[in-house]
Amino acid sequence: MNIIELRELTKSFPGAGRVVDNVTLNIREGEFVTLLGPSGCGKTTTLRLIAGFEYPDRGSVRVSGQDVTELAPYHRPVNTVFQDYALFPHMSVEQNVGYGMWIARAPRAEIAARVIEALRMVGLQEKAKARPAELSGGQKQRVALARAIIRRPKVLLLDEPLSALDAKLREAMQVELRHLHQKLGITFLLVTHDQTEALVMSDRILIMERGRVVQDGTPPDLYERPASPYVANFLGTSNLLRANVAGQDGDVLAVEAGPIRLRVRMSRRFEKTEKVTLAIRPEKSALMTNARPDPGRAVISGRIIDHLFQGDVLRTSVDIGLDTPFLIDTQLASSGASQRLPPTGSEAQISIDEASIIIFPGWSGS
Amino acid sequence: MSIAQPASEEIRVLADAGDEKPPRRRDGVAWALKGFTGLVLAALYFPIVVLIVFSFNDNIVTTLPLREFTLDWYRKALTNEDMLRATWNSFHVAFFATALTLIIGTIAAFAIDRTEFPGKNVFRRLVVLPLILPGIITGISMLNLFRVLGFNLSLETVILGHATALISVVVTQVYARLLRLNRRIEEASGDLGARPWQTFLYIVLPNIRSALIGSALICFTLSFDEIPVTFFLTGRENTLPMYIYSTLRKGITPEINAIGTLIIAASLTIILLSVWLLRDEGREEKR
Amino acid sequence: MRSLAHKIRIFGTVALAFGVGAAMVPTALKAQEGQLSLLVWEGYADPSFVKDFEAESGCKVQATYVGSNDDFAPKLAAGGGVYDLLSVSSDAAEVLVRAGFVEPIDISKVPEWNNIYEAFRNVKSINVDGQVWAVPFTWGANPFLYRTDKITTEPDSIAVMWDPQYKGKIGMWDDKSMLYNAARMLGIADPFNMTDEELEKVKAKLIEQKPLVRKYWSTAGEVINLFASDEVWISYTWGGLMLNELGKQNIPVKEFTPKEGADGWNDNWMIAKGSPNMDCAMKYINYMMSAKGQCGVSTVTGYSATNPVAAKTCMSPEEFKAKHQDDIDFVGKLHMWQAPPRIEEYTNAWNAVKAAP
Amino acid sequence: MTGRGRRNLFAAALVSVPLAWTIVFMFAPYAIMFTYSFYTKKFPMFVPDFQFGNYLMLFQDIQYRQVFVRTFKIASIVSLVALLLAYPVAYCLVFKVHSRKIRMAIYMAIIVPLWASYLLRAYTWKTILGSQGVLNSFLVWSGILAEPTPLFLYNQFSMVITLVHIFVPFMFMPIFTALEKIPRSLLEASKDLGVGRLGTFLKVTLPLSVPGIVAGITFTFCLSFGDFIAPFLVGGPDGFMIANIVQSQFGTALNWPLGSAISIAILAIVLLVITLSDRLERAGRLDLG
Repeated sequence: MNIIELRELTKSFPGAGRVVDNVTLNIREGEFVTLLGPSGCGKTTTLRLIAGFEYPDRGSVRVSGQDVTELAPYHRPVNTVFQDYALFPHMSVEQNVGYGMWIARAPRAEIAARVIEALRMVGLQEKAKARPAELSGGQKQRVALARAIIRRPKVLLLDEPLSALDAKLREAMQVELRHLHQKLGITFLLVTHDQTEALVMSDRILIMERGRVVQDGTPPDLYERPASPYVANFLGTSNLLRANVAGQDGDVLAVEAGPIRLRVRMSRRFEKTEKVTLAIRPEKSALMTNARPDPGRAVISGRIIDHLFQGDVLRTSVDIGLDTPFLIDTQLASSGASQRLPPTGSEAQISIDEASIIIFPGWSGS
Repeated sequence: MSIAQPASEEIRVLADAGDEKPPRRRDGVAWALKGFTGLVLAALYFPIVVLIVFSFNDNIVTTLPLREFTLDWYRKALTNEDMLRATWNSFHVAFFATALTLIIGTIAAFAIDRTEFPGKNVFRRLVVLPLILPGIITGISMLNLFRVLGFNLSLETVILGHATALISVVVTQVYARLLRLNRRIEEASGDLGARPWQTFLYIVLPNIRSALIGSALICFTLSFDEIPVTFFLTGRENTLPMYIYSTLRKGITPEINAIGTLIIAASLTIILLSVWLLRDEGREEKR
Repeated sequence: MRSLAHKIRIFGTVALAFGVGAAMVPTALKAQEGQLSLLVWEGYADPSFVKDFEAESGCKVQATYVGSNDDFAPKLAAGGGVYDLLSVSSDAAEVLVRAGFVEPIDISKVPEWNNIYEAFRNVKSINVDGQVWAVPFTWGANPFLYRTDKITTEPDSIAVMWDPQYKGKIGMWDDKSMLYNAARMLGIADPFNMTDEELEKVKAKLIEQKPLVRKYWSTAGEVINLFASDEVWISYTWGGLMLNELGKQNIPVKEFTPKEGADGWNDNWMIAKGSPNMDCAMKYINYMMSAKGQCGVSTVTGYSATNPVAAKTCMSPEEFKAKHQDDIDFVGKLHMWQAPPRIEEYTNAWNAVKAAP
Repeated sequence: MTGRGRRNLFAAALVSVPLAWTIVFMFAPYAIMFTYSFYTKKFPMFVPDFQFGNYLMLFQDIQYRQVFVRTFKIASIVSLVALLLAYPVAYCLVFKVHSRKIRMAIYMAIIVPLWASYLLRAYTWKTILGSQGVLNSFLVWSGILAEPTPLFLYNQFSMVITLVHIFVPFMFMPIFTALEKIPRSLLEASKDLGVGRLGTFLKVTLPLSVPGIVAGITFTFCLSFGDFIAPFLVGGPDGFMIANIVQSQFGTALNWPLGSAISIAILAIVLLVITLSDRLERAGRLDLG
């Protein structure tokens, strides 16, 4: 059953134009769905339309079958975790968490019990009397969570909840949120610009670009089969090469990008000289160590610009005669390659897994 | 109008500026500046000291050398029926003017912060104009209005005049506070089921408390001390400053010094009280 | 600790709110019937005689003081309902009648009416359109006053006010009647009917005097204070009142009447239009016309009474004589104030003098 | 009612209350005053008319011009003196006082007199400067003067002193704020570049504090421009200011149309000063990028 149904939702702001543009989507009960996109893509506005902080110019919002498009926030069965937590600075942690129930005039004993329960769930029992100002970022985050789940909403809306945390904490919270989702069994709708976060936590990801949902799928789906160069580059990194079709012979497509010629296995038919964009994942490429390429790998050559050590990964930039350098990721743990690095400035051959090359019609960015 | 710097905001700026390390060398300029500052402070307080000293001096003329210590002037001031009545009138006016100002001024600050409407810029400028406009203009223009409306002048017309003149104080203070108020906490409150009035009462109000108390105190003291507007709008009753004003034209005795000392003591108490009341909040916000 | 401080702070806030809330009490003290509001010259609502009136009549008296006859009309123009009773000099009375700021007086309710000097009763400016608009209750002359310890030879002319010797020690009343005085000194025949040219001359003369003037005062209290604090040695005064007060403070002062003659005036009670306290107003007028009122004012101010019948019962024969109560022809020798027909030009001229550098 | 409708209604209510107040108690009075300024004085009050005589009078009659010029002069002197007093104090406080507590205390000490009655402070100057006042009696007692001088009181000098004393905190506050906002790193950078102390002050500190100076002058100038109490209490025969004229037009002269015209002129001057200062402040900001 769909717990959230958005139909042709459109919202403009003066000066900003159409921020949400004809968005239609469904979210099933119990799902963990992420709206992913860069800042300004309309994902937060979509969330605010669902929460009721904004009203759409056109379209409708339904939550568990009920049309809530025109309802005030306090009449909607959803709760929100805000980006900057939005804790009430003049209230203690337990007052913050209990606020929703207090407003609903729940009996005092019940409020107390539920506050304890919610705080236990986020692991903050001992801070019940503290003021928000006395908490760390992660603790505030937990209070915001506890406050939002205490009323057991049908949907929990999370607006960039982890963006203000440092990297370590963020990773830990990602896991915790995931567990919380499983424990509570309610629908989570997360908004984020962080692709890792989206990939780690979500059952399903909706990618937004300029007010529209451009792709909808599970994380592996999106990663393996991006629908556009935009998605390919947004989810993980991709080398995007603008190329022209040089010819097609059966399943093999020959493309040219500047000085580079590649032959790619491709069933789809292209016109000769048609513009295409190739998306090549850095981790599917490698610096060639053998004299000969393995079967199924294409080879291009270039000059090494530099190596960037990123912990478990080594990122190598190679000048292949195009505008942007070609990036290669090498897993250090497995190969121990760092000892045999070709020096900066030296010529290098790059081998690419042909099967991983994705071809989009048209040139990206034009 | 950026010239309107609310006082409590200033104090906060001040509180935020931390201690710094002193410079390594002693420098002459610094000592000259400090000496100058001392002189200015002395000049600022000299009249106030004179006022206080002569309120205890047993001489009808305020002249040196001092004579005996006396409390007579206080005894006289505190048994002066006209003056006590004027004092009560001043309390009455200041209380209601402050209450009215707070209500209208807070709503106005919200309107400026939260809504867009045609003529908003004119409204913004108009509402803070009395802050800098000589009081005599406010007084006279409102006198014109009451005459056209056929209102008889009374303490109530004075209250309306003061409220109009002082709204600018509340608007600038509360507006400055609203700008720093996180709108998300209001949304959070609504999100958690609170009606707008509940959100205002439980969330907004406690968070603009300092601006409200601060501007209320400023308004109260300003209204208590107001002359130019009162001069044109008062009827049968006099406020304390108007009483003093008319007394100054009549015979001047150190009784006025005694009244003045009492007023200054009261004002000082109010200010210290307000600084103390608002102190904790500033600390919390700093984080 | 924290919570204690918090509690104290809450207590402080509440206490403050209550303290301020107490200020609502004066609402109960609002002006009401029986609260007689006077707009008068100083000395006309002195506690020495008002206390008895309040006790007898049950009316409460509250006074606001004027510093000039030009103060009456503006205060009434600003709106009704503020003042009940006014003490207006004859020359300013007709203006108020014509402006509709005052009520006519039913003299049948003033038992002492026929005892008042005819000269005052019959003044044209209080008998307008066949009705009586004012009750004359006191009169006097306005001489000059000087410090005998600072000015040792008694001056005899208004010209002393232009004497550079007394630069910075001269006081002048902030009132258009200063024009009449200067005119008289310049030998202008009719100070109340000056031509433009004469008015210009008078204005120039007064502007010439400005550097010598210490202060243009506007109330009796102010000029008394100026004398007492040694700011002023010589000034125009309201006969009697200042002398009395300064005498009490042991300041050596003396009045003199210049050879050009002194201003004369008489003051009248008038009732403001729409007064809610008509009864109390009439009671006060009648009280002021009785011996208690006539002598009360005369004692405080040193002015003369208009009701010689009543005055005789309360003044000593010497006082009666000193105040010219037996010699009403004395009034004829004074330059009684009149309303200048071209009052606007006069007002403007006086304002120009004050505005000049 | 829908949430959206309720929100719009709420916004309308929010706007209408202060808007109504402003229209009734500010806009209407100014409009009435403006209307009156074209009326003609006619005994006893005035009659409706549309003529510019009242305004022409302001330019033609020398007495009004003189007073306007004098008021300008005194307000300017007051602003200048207040600036010369307040700036060094604010500078000292911001840059030379290093303890936050002391700085806070002195700051409070300077603005606290604002809460002490205006009238009483003006009156006290009268008792200080008078012939028998504190100053004169001290000078005579100490033998500096043989006899009291009348030079202290009832002239423009005493008015300037009184007005400066009353309004100096208004000059101090915005300058302090402006100086406080100057990043210390800028000053250090300037010194780093080898610019001397005076150079740093003239090239960096002073220009950056211009908005504060402008705001302070605006306040002080406008408030002293419209004062009518100091001239009354401590001014002499040559101390008549424009607000006294207004007062007398609504008082003894009973010429409301002329009084209204002068009030409108004052209003216009104040608006002009505010606009100018807004411009200056903005320009100052632009200069600094």
